[in-house]
Amino acid sequence: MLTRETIVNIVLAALLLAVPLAANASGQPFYVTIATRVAILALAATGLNLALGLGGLVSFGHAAFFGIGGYAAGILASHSFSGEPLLFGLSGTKQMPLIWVVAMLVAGLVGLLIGTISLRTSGVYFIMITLAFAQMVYYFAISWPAYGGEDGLSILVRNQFAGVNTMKPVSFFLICYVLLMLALGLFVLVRGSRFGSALQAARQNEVRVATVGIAPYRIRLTAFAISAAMTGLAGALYADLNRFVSPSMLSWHMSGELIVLIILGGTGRLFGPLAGAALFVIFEYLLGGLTERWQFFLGLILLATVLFARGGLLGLLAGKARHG
Amino acid sequence: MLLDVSKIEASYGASQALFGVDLAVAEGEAVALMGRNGMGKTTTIRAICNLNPPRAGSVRLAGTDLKGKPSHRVAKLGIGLVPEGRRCFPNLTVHENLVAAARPGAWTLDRVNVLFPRLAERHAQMARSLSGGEQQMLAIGRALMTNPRLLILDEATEGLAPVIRQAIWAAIRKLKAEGLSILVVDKTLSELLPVADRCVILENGRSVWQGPPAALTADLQDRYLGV
Amino acid sequence: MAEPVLELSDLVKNFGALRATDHVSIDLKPGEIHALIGPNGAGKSTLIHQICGTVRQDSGTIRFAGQDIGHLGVAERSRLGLGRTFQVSSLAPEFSALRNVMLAVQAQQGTSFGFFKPVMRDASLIDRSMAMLKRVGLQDRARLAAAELSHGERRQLEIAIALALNSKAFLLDEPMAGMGPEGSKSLTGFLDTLRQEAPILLVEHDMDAVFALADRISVLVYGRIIATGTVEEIRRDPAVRAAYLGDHA
Amino acid sequence: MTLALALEQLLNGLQLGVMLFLMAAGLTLIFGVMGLINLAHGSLYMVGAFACAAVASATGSFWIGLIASFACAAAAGAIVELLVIRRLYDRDHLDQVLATFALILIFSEGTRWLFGSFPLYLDIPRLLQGAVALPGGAQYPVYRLAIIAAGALVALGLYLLIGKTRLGMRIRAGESDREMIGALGVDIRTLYTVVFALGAALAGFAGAMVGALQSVQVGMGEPVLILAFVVIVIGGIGSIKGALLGALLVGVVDTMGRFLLPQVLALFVPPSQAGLIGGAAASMLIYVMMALILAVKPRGLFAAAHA
Amino acid sequence: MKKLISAATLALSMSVSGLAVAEPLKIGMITTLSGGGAGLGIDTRDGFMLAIKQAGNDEIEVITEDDGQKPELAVQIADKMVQSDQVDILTGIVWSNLLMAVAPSAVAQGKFYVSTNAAPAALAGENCNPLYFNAAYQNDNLHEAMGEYANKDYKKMFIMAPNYPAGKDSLTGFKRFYKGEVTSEVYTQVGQTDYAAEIAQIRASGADGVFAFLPGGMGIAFMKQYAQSGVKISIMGPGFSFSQDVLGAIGDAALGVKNSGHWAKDLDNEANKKFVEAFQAEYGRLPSIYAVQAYDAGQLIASAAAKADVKDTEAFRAELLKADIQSPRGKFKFNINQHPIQDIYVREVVKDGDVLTNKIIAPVFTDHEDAYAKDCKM
Repeated sequence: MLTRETIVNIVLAALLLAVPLAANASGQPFYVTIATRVAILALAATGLNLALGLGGLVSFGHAAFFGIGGYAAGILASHSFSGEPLLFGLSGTKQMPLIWVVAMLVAGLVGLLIGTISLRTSGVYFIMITLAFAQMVYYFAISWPAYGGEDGLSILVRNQFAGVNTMKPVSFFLICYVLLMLALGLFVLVRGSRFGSALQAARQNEVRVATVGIAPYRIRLTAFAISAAMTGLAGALYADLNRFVSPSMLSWHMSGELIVLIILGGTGRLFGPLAGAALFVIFEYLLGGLTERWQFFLGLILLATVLFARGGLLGLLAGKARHG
Repeated sequence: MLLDVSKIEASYGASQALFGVDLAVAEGEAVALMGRNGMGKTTTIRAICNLNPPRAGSVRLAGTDLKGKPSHRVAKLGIGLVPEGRRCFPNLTVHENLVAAARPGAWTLDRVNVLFPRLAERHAQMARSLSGGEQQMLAIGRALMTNPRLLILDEATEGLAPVIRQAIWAAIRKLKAEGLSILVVDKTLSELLPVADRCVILENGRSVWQGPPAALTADLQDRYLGV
Repeated sequence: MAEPVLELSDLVKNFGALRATDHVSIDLKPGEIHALIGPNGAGKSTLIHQICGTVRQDSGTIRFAGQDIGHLGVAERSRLGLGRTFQVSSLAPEFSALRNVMLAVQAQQGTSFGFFKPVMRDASLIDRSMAMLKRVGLQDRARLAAAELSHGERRQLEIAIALALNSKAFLLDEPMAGMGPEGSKSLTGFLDTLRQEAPILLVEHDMDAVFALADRISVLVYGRIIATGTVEEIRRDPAVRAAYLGDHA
Repeated sequence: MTLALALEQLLNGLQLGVMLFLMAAGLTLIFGVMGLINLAHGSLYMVGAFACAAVASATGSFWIGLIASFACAAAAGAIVELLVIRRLYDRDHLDQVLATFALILIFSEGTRWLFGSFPLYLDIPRLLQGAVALPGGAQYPVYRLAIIAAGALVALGLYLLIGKTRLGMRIRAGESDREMIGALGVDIRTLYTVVFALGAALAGFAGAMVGALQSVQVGMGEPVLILAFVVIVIGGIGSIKGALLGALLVGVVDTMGRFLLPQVLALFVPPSQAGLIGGAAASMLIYVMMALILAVKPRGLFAAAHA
Repeated sequence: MKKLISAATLALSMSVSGLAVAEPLKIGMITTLSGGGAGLGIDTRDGFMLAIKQAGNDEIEVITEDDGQKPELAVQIADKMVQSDQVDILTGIVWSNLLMAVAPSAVAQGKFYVSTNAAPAALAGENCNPLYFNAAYQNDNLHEAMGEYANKDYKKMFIMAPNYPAGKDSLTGFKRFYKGEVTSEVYTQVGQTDYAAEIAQIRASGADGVFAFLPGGMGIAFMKQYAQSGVKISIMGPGFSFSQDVLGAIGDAALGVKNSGHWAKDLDNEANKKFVEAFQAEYGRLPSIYAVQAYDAGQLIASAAAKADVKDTEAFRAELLKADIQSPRGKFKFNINQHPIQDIYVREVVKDGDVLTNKIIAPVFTDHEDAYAKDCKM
């Protein structure tokens, strides 16, 4: 039996596929780029949603993982371009799948590191510590000269994926779309798994989880690292979309925006990040076209969402969230 | 009637806890609110103070309907609460606990200190370092400093040593003698009944019996209150 | 005499100037129900927190199932078989009753790092959990969210969870609180059968239940055990009468 | 390195610390009393600076501007509290973060709307211009000394307010038991508005004081806000004492790190490299310090009982 | 609300004037119109539009978009302009990091990029490109000029810049020409607002001059704090730290500071007088160096458009290279790497009535070329 939410989700997924394909067919490749941006931001936010939505871990530092993923892509590509060896004689690469693996590994490892310290705390402490760690990575990226510092790092030609011309906007979009759908699938699996049970229970009642003999810390740390890796993957794709990485991917505004996506879409919902990303990009595009003050109105909309429409877009479309 | 509670219903979280409580306190009267654990005594008191506003029924204090009034307005209208668990402010000194929310009137710091000399001795001590009995005195003193017309004591002597309990009951008798209206909850009937003018018994969120202490037979005690 | 399952020796805990636990020594022997009573604020909660590991004692030892657990975390103590219910129900409110129990079963099976297999299609979890719900009489409420259960049902659910953990001892914190007389009566009967499974340390205000169930009673006042003994010994003890039971005991 | 230089850098660290304290005190007070995390605190700092610059340029007096900064930030704080913040007390931290994040966008763009994108001019008052001699031959700006003094006065004032007045007692009582203080007849909602406005006024005051030293521009509050977060996390959220200690620690460590790290590195690598690497390391130093402190004390140096 | 939207549409229609022309030359201007750096972008836009307006060529259409000083946004706008609007030329970016994000991929897609300000070394040497022109300078130029200028009176210099690539280029540029001793080379944090620690080091350094490259708010903060510090060592810097947009906020603390520039309001030539007058008449304020550079970029494009079709890339490029314009800077021609060869002056901040502004003292370089042109193989 299909619930209303499932129907809304299917419609959203279909729309995200149909709109850019139609735009491409009618010679409007720019809308394909916009849709790609939606897909990538949704992927990043889905990563965050794993920690935030399922685990209740309000990370205000996920830009760090997004940026690290981006830099992984940028650095590998630039070494491949220049031919200089990277580390321990390893060379760079322009192969997307390899770049993705590296991006996820590095982001996941950094997530593990940051999580190890920050998960010892909770509540506001956790919010602020993740924020501060992200700032640390941000300042490092700005002042470390090797990879462009504040100027960022260009990837002159988009990286490659076997058998696909990635420079064609619609091909690259499809790659991102497939990855997003895979990530959403993974999210569903994890949510229904033993691990997901423990993670969600730890959000609802930490003491209860500990009392049945599951250490919440390890569950959360694992979730945080997976979440970081997924957001890192999105970062690598974002780098390829823009053919450019810069420290602004690591800024705390980016962390804030990722949370905004989830809330706009609907906290804890599978398709919340996608709905939120679509809404956000459309706002940015429409409002940005109307007025240079678009951030002012974005602020108002966001405030209204938090105060009066807590379910976000999916809450409006599909009713209250149901829990298993 | 000073306090007139009529058919109130209230919920605690998702589940309903009160299903119709009637209770009244006349000027200068001491009323004992009784019942086993979990029968709704504390919820009734919270409902009166609008800490848990009742869903139905009415609470009137000296004729004023308390409906919709935030708890601080209720307090200002003349209810002084000594809550279950005392809830003194642990990070404030005894002196500060007494004056923080004080309102002008007959009760002053000096009079409270006369009533409870122990508090005067410990005026500079943090409330968290007081013993249970001293905390109870502080909670009563704190409520008196707001110069209430009606003093509500939830579990007036619970968990206190016998000696201290005698001191608390003595103070309550004194307050009653001065004409203060009192609504009191306590488990120790032998100490409570001599103080009360009237008793109200709750069972499963309803008021099931009212009457003078003399009418509270052993049979009734066994049925509603017995251990 | 059988070796105690749980043994607290000379436990001390201070909060600043306040001594919440004052050289407490009690034990729990196989097959018995040992009730812990005392006025509010006497330090029962602090004591339970120390047994479960949420509060660390200042000195003294806690031995459970033959080993010193005083330095272990909450989850580790649970894994050793310390089953606990809470004074105020502590459940995962959004999860169904069934899924709350399933969490305990999966913990008991020792694998919470499965990422792919859906729990709702895992017969090894569901069957055992349903069996536990049946034992406490909640099988018809299995699909309701814990938040939607009544107060008494949540208590029953907590016990089902403790059962699912194959506990070697139960630590029940005021299980009767907030139950109607009917509920108390049936729960009393249930606890009486539960003692076959594992001994129970029972913290309870409901004297009917305590006197009906307990093999031994300890009375805690101001952080100190003032008496330990059988029901009759405690009823007669003048210190206990003065401090706690009062004249009408 | 001479003694005079060391002394001067220590004063610099102290001054930065004092300024951070003004920000952190408000943040930590608001968290301690209302349990609210307020990202828009930096915006109130900005409001103070803009109010001071605008009023100072209209009236020609820095001092009137300073009063205006206090008043405007307090008013902005009170209005925001009444319209938005009080709906957030019962929400979880996520909602609070988001709503106050939205407020940052509104404040920043709103200010830009009103004042344009160019930085505003705000100069140090004549009375406090120039420098005084320090022992050891160096000189130190009078204005920075004034900031240190002002910060010390505010710290003292806060201590007296919180510790000695009825308002302070109620604030502390509200911290430990909000419902009870209400049940005793204190209007907790008004109290919260007052506390929020007070925190805002402190931030605005800091913004005005610092605005005269820096450029008054949109977004000026954000770097300070993040530093203030680091301060209160180190100090223990909700603790004014912790905020003071944390602020001084961050101020001194940051200043000394920026100054010493390149010099230490210069012993090992060429100066120009030392400058680069030292600079990079110095910018992360306080975060490393925070991580170390939290690894040992996860709730900061002076953890409040709850939080 | 209504008023707001109509104001916004007005702004929009202004920026897309000349919409109704058939088959025009399309220029995409990406610049910073919101956020902290908006002042620079607004001057860029206004200077550029002034040149286009003066050219009176109906066939030129300009589409303007705000990048918010965010590289990702700039890239997305560039994609949109190239893919959807099918512009022929991109221009307007203020910041090096945004330029590095946009320009290489734009020229790779066969579009012209004419820079109005940003001029990173990376695009001036080996990686120069036939389609990439810079109408402003090369990033190092103004720093080099101060290095040269410092040789005259200063034996020991304290040099300082933010810790990011442009800052490193700056100090490298300065040292390329400065022959004296560098006592310290300090890199500050990007966006830093308190310079007490650095000022203390300056005081203790024993240098007789300070060269500081601190653009925007950083420079404002530094100058105000320096003026209060009691340190009397004289300050110099590149022109951007003392351009018209920041002088007002620095206030009198900037008086007397020497800085380098390839233009000043009082530069004595006919084109400059006309430009300053026209700009003031059009916008009611003094132009900044960003406005001049954008004005020249506009002139360059218009001059080439008058003689060649932009679709004929080779011909259009040849016309651009001729630089057949009357620049307010005076002499202006392109080097082989398509960066300007121009004079660079030392200026001093003075008070003109109530307004602080720059006055030219003397030329430092004539026909100055950048250091990277020799690596450009075109």
